[in-house]
Amino acid sequence: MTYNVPEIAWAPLVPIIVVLVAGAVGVLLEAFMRNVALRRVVQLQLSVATLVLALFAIVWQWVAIGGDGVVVLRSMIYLDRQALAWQFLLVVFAIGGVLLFADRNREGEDAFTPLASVAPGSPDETVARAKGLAVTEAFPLAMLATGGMMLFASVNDLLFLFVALELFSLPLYILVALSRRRRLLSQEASLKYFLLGAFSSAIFLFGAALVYGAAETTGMRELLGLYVPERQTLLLLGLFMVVVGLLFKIGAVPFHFWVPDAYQGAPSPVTAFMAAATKAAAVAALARLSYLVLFRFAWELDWVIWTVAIASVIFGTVLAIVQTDVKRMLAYSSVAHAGFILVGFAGFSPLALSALPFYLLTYGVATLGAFAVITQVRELTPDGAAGAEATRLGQWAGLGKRHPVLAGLMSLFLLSFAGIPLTAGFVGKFVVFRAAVEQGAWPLVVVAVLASAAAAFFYLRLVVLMYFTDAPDDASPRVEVRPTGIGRGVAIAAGVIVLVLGVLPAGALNLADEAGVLLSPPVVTGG
Amino acid sequence: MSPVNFVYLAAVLFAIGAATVLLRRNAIMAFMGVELMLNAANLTLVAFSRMVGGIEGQIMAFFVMVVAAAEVVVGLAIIIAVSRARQSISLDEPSELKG
Amino acid sequence: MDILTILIAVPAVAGVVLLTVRPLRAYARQFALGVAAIELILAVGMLMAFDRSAAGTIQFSQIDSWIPQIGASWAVGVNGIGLSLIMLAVVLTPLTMLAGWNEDESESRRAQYYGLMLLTLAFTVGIFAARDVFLFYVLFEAMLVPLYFLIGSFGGEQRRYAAVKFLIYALLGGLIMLVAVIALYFAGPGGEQAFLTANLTGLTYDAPWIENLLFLGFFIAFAIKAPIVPVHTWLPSVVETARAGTTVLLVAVLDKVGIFGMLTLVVTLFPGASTRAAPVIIVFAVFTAIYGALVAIGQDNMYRLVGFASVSHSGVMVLGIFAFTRTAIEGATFYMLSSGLSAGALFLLIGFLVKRHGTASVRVYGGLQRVVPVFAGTFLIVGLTALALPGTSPFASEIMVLIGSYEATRWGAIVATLSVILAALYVLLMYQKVFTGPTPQAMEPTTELSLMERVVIWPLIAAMLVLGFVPALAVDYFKDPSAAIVVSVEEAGL
Amino acid sequence: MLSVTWLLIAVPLASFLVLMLAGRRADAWGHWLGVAASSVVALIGIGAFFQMLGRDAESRSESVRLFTWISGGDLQVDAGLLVDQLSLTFVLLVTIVGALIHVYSVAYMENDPRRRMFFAYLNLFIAAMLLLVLADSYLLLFVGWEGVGLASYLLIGFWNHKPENATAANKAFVVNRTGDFGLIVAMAIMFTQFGSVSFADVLGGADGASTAVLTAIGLTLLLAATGKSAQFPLQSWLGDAMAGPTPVSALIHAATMVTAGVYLVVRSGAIYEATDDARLVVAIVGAITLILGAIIGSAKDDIKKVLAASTMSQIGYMMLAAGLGPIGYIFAIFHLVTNGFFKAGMFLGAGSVMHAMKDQVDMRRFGALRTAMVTTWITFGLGWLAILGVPPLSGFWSKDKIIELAFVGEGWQPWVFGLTALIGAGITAFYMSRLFFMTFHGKARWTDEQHPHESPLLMTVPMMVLAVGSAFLGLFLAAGNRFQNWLEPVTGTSGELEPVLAVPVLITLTLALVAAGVALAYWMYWRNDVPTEAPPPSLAVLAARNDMFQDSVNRAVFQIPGTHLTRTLVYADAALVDGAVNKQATGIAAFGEASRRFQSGKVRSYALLMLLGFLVLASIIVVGG
Repeated sequence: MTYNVPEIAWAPLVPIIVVLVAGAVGVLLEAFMRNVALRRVVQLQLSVATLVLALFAIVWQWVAIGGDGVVVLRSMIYLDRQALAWQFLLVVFAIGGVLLFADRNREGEDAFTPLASVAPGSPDETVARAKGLAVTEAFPLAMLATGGMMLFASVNDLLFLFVALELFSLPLYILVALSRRRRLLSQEASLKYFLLGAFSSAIFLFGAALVYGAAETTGMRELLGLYVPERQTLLLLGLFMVVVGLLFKIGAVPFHFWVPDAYQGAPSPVTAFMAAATKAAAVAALARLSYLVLFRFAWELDWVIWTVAIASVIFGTVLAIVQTDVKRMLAYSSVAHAGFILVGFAGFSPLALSALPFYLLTYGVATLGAFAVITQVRELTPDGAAGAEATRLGQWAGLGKRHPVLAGLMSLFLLSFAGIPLTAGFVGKFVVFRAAVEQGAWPLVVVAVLASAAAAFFYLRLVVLMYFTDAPDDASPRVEVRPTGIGRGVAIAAGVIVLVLGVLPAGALNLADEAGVLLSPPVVTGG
Repeated sequence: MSPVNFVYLAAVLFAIGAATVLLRRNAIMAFMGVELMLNAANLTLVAFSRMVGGIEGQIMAFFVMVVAAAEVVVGLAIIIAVSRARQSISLDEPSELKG
Repeated sequence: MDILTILIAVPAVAGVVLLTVRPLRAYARQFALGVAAIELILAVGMLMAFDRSAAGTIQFSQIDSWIPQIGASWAVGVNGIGLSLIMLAVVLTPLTMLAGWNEDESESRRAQYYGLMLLTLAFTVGIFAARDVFLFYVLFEAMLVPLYFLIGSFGGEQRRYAAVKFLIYALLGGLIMLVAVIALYFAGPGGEQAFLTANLTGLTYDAPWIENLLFLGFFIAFAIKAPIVPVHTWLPSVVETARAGTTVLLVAVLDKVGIFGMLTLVVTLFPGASTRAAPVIIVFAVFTAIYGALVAIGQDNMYRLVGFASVSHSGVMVLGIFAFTRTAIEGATFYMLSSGLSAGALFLLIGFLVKRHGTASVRVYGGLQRVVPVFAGTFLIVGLTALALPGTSPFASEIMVLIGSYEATRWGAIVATLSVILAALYVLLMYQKVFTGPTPQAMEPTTELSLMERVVIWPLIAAMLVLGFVPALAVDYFKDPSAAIVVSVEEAGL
Repeated sequence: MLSVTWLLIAVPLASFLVLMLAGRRADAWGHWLGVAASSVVALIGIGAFFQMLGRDAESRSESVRLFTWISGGDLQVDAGLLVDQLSLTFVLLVTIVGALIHVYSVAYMENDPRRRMFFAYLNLFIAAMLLLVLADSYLLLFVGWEGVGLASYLLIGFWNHKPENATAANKAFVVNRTGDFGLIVAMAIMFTQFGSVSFADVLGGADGASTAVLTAIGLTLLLAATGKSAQFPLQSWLGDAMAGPTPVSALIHAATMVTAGVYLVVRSGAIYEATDDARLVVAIVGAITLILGAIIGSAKDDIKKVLAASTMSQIGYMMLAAGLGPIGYIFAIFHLVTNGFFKAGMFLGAGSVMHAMKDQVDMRRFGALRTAMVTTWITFGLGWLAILGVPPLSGFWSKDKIIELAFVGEGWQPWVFGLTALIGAGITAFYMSRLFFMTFHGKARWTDEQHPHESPLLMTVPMMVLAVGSAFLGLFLAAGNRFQNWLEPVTGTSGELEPVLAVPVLITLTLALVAAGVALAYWMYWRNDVPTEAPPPSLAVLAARNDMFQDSVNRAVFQIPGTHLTRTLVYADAALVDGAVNKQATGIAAFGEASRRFQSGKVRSYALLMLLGFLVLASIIVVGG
């Protein structure tokens, strides 16, 4: 056997490499920098600088590779504008997320536990807190996760996809466990997320293995050319299991069970990052898989997509309606959004390739903004310091009167989630639904819009609470908005983006259209 | 012995792994079930690789092993953190997040 | 910038400014009224410049690219119908602002109220001017937001319930319409101006059922807005609890968006399906006319009563549209204006009463005519316009609908005419209970209509009388557009 | 004068507006402005009349187009006036009687603080009534038609601080609206059939239309007429309308407005000409009402309600006549004019009595007023004799002619209609004599603190003028067939008609019945003492006293079911229509709560459910694929 050392076109990989290297450097920093305060600053600056650099690199590559895309690593990685668009989104979300990670309140506390290894409520924890320790690992973890997601959105090989999947999942499992307050919940969320995540990625992997058996390759571009028709059932089963793994990450019913628990338990900045980025990465991979492979099996898989989409919008909506916790409500809303996203896949319209990045952009920005707001609404401790986040719905009563800007932003994000025109969410829904209708999937769209009318109810419930309800005078603990510079900045930036994308989306849609192409699969025949 | 039998074996292992996750209350045991599923996949890869005659499958198996190892690290870390906090590694006990 | 864009931009920008700029709050009323006055002047200017001899063609047209990727344009322009409804909106808005002038509330809330009013006005003008289906849809739905806040923030006990109900209803219709809007894109020519109304008119469809479904998608949204039975129940809930000013805008102007939509979108875009559906819709319309009137008779709350009355009127308008005769369509269009003025004035008057005694329940009132004769007289006159007394513009419009639709639907017209009798009942019973009979002790200190209130109401009465005696002042603007609609329907029927 | 006919409407309307807008400032002179306005229109009317007399019979009809009113689609309606013999007859009646009643009211309403408003409403009525009769299209007529309804509503409810008055006003308006429904439908049919609603187009085109259409128009117009003219089955409001001030009853609910229905039928003669069925129904309605009104009149103790019932009954005669064709039209109008005079006179007389008796209306509390109020007694007496049809007073020339005409025809009709009219005349004699005797003769049944006195001149002079009219107008108009010749160009002519019984026989029969009625009344109410409390009634009397249970019937057939219907709908709207929506909301919430159970918090069950989902989806692939 001879091995050809694969030729690698490094340039298109620069954005991913930069991010992953920064992650590695960050880990080293953790090991060697002892001064916590300094370490935190350095980690933050490193992360943000790297991400911004990656952003530029992506733009540079966008221009450089042109409309067709380039082969980077044999069948493993091809890079096209579709991939770059997703990478761009992911980096944007990462910037938002990392900024929120760094956000600290007036008492200098961020969202993370000072020391993850000590038991909640133990004397050790008090000591750690007193010493001013901080889990600055969050930054390199976030960088690694981002890098993994960027890879996930770009690779063309199912097994490589698995590696990327684990690369971004493992840091997230840890991040979820790091909450400063309500640590038991945080750990519980992490455990559940981890176990179910591992479970689903095992299914994913097994599916990939079956595909390998059926087609003798795991490269998406080669699959259709190489598979042996007699083994179609095997291939279909394998692909289905792969899709299930992706649906898990997207958070679609019935693979959504981790979503509410993880969203609620995780520190809000992590939830924000996770909600925006994971979904985008998973949708990117599903889109790639769909338009390279699955479209051939549209007849069989449409049923699955329809079922899952309908189940997601319905269950996501009705469950969100009965929630009493803001974060949990948004979690179920994200399940419903998973359904809306899947509507775009119905019939595999080519329009979806440009619609999906746009949709995820609108969804992700609004999500980041919403969680940025959530981090600022706090219960007050008896001595007046900011305590845990006030996530019970009732605690938001009357917020609109006391903090019109914040409440206004939150309303804007909620309206965007609900898909009200002149917000980004509407344009996103429009283009996704358009893709589905183009393929004649209008009944699915009708179900989706009916559900989103019902969904408006729970988004509005929060608006009603904020604006139309007076805060109870004797609320205990008292709830107050403790605006933080970064948190407010992120929320405002997100608000501006939501409005701009809602009112004047032409530019962004143009880019999305340009991103709506996949490097066409080379026809590979024979064994 | 035909390599296809290994595929069947892998399928059985995968099912056993899945059943372990579903049935065992002990977090470590459930976690082991996941590992078993991963390894079943690995076995499948290798078996198919053998059937096909390529080596990609075998190479990928190594990747999977590495990933699985990383997963063990993260998983055990989380389980240990939970057990420290709760003095228990039952999967059913931490169920405050629900509904 | 073209005049219509300015007309939309002025209140929109002013509204946002008022909502965000703190120092302006102290002068919220004056600022808002000033903006509304400027808007009125601009609109009157537009009215002057409008070429009445070509009322059927779109004037002041402006088409700019907006979101070319999805075929949406910033396309505005008005024919006679759109122009008239814009006039209705810009006339009523300053009057409602005046009506709420002395509302006792904090500066910030006041700024919020007037800011939202201005935003609503901007959206309203935009809707009546939109010549692009996508733009229309966007404004149609986005308008819900300021309205939602207007209803939910200002008003009575049940306002939250009412606001949510309003929004869910409207969204439900709107979202179904969204599906139809998208599907319409694929039925049309596509391209960067795919959604221009002009490009979507006169399409041929592969199969009738496609047109039927598209028609249904649009129609349901407008039926909810109009509203017609059985999708009307948001209206009484809202009018019962919302502030009078909000109610006036909502019922007098915004509900007309539903009828306007049926007339200028539904029937124009889908003449074939409209013809096919007309028999069913007429049944609904007539039922609405009677049902609304009957339920109005049984109401204790005056706001609800007038709300149901306007439901009944909507039924008559829909009947007029789907009768597809020129007389009936012109009548229905005219009725939009007339009933807007009439219901608006009535709501304002009830608002004045409520401001004096804190309730809209007729049971509390009585014998006011002796105490406040001018108020009583004004109320009676406005009430008589609501029951379409000859000589007032509601009469001229209603009679055009009833007489004009007989040809198309004999029994529909006859049954709808019964609502004329019922209208007398609900209006006069309300008047009787509130203003006649012995005066209860609590009613003795009622104050007479103030100068401000007269300034608000009497112009509306004058307008209704003038239009009642010389309907041509308004109807001339509808002639050509209505004729065009009838022609398009007839062609589709062939 | 004909060219300024529009002033007939404009002057009282302007006066109305001035009185309304001037407010309290006008309290001092407002009533005189009202009188002036009505007098001016009376003068204009008389002037126009003489101008018209100066022309040939053929060129007397003139149209005046004022401006384009409604131009919607194919519907073109001009505001235009049609001045011809028929409309001018009404103009004269309305303006002259109206002016007299205005004068009367100055004194009658002297102590009312809202006298100015009263005159404003009266002027509004005059304007609307003149518009009604002068309009040249059904639609414009409808404006006046509703306008008089409005004025009537305002005036019936003039003292609406009394709840029953307000209710009476509402009742009048709503019942009238029921009739208006007919008029609107009629116009809809006309528009569909003729493309126009002007008299010229509709009546001119009537020949070409099918009988079915014309019958439909005729019947719907009749519905409108029954509402306005208080004919069966829409008669119930008129009795209650007596709640208004007495001059109003005289002007609106006796002399002018209630006759608008007859005007409508006569004006639409061309349509009824062409449809025997509709005409027959008109006659039947008239016959029923004339008997019904007469019976009710015999049992009432309220002086105004007797007069109201009598009005109903007399209009029944007119309707009956109108149902008999062109010659009937003429005598319908003839009777309408004479009735306008004597009925208005009697109402004013009744007002004078009430004025004297401190607003007492119960005739059982009157008696022997002859001496206290001589002028009233004489003027009232002339009216009484006139309505009885005693020759040579007015009623004889108009009513007896109608009885005669009712006997014309073939088959069962002349016998039924004729005998009805004949019997009606007898009952009329009875109840009018009963009224007259109970009020002015017999024993005084009033208490001492009431000091009956004659009314002031401002009131008695109009009564005298009307009494003169009651006495001699009929003779004047009948002489040389003056009235017939005057109206024939409008109504058309029918050939010589021969009643089934000889005319002298009929006259004798009529007079005999009248004499019998008077005698009976004399026996019961003059010779014998009248109890001040009504005796326990027999069933028949009870029925008559209760307006033949018309209100009970209305209540049972419309009001109670209507109330139940609206209540049910209000309930259903809240509980069912709205409830369904709210139910849906609760249903969704319940579904959400149920779904929550799957999210048990136990990670193993999550895994299980995921796996189950996996299997379900896999089977979907197998089945669907």
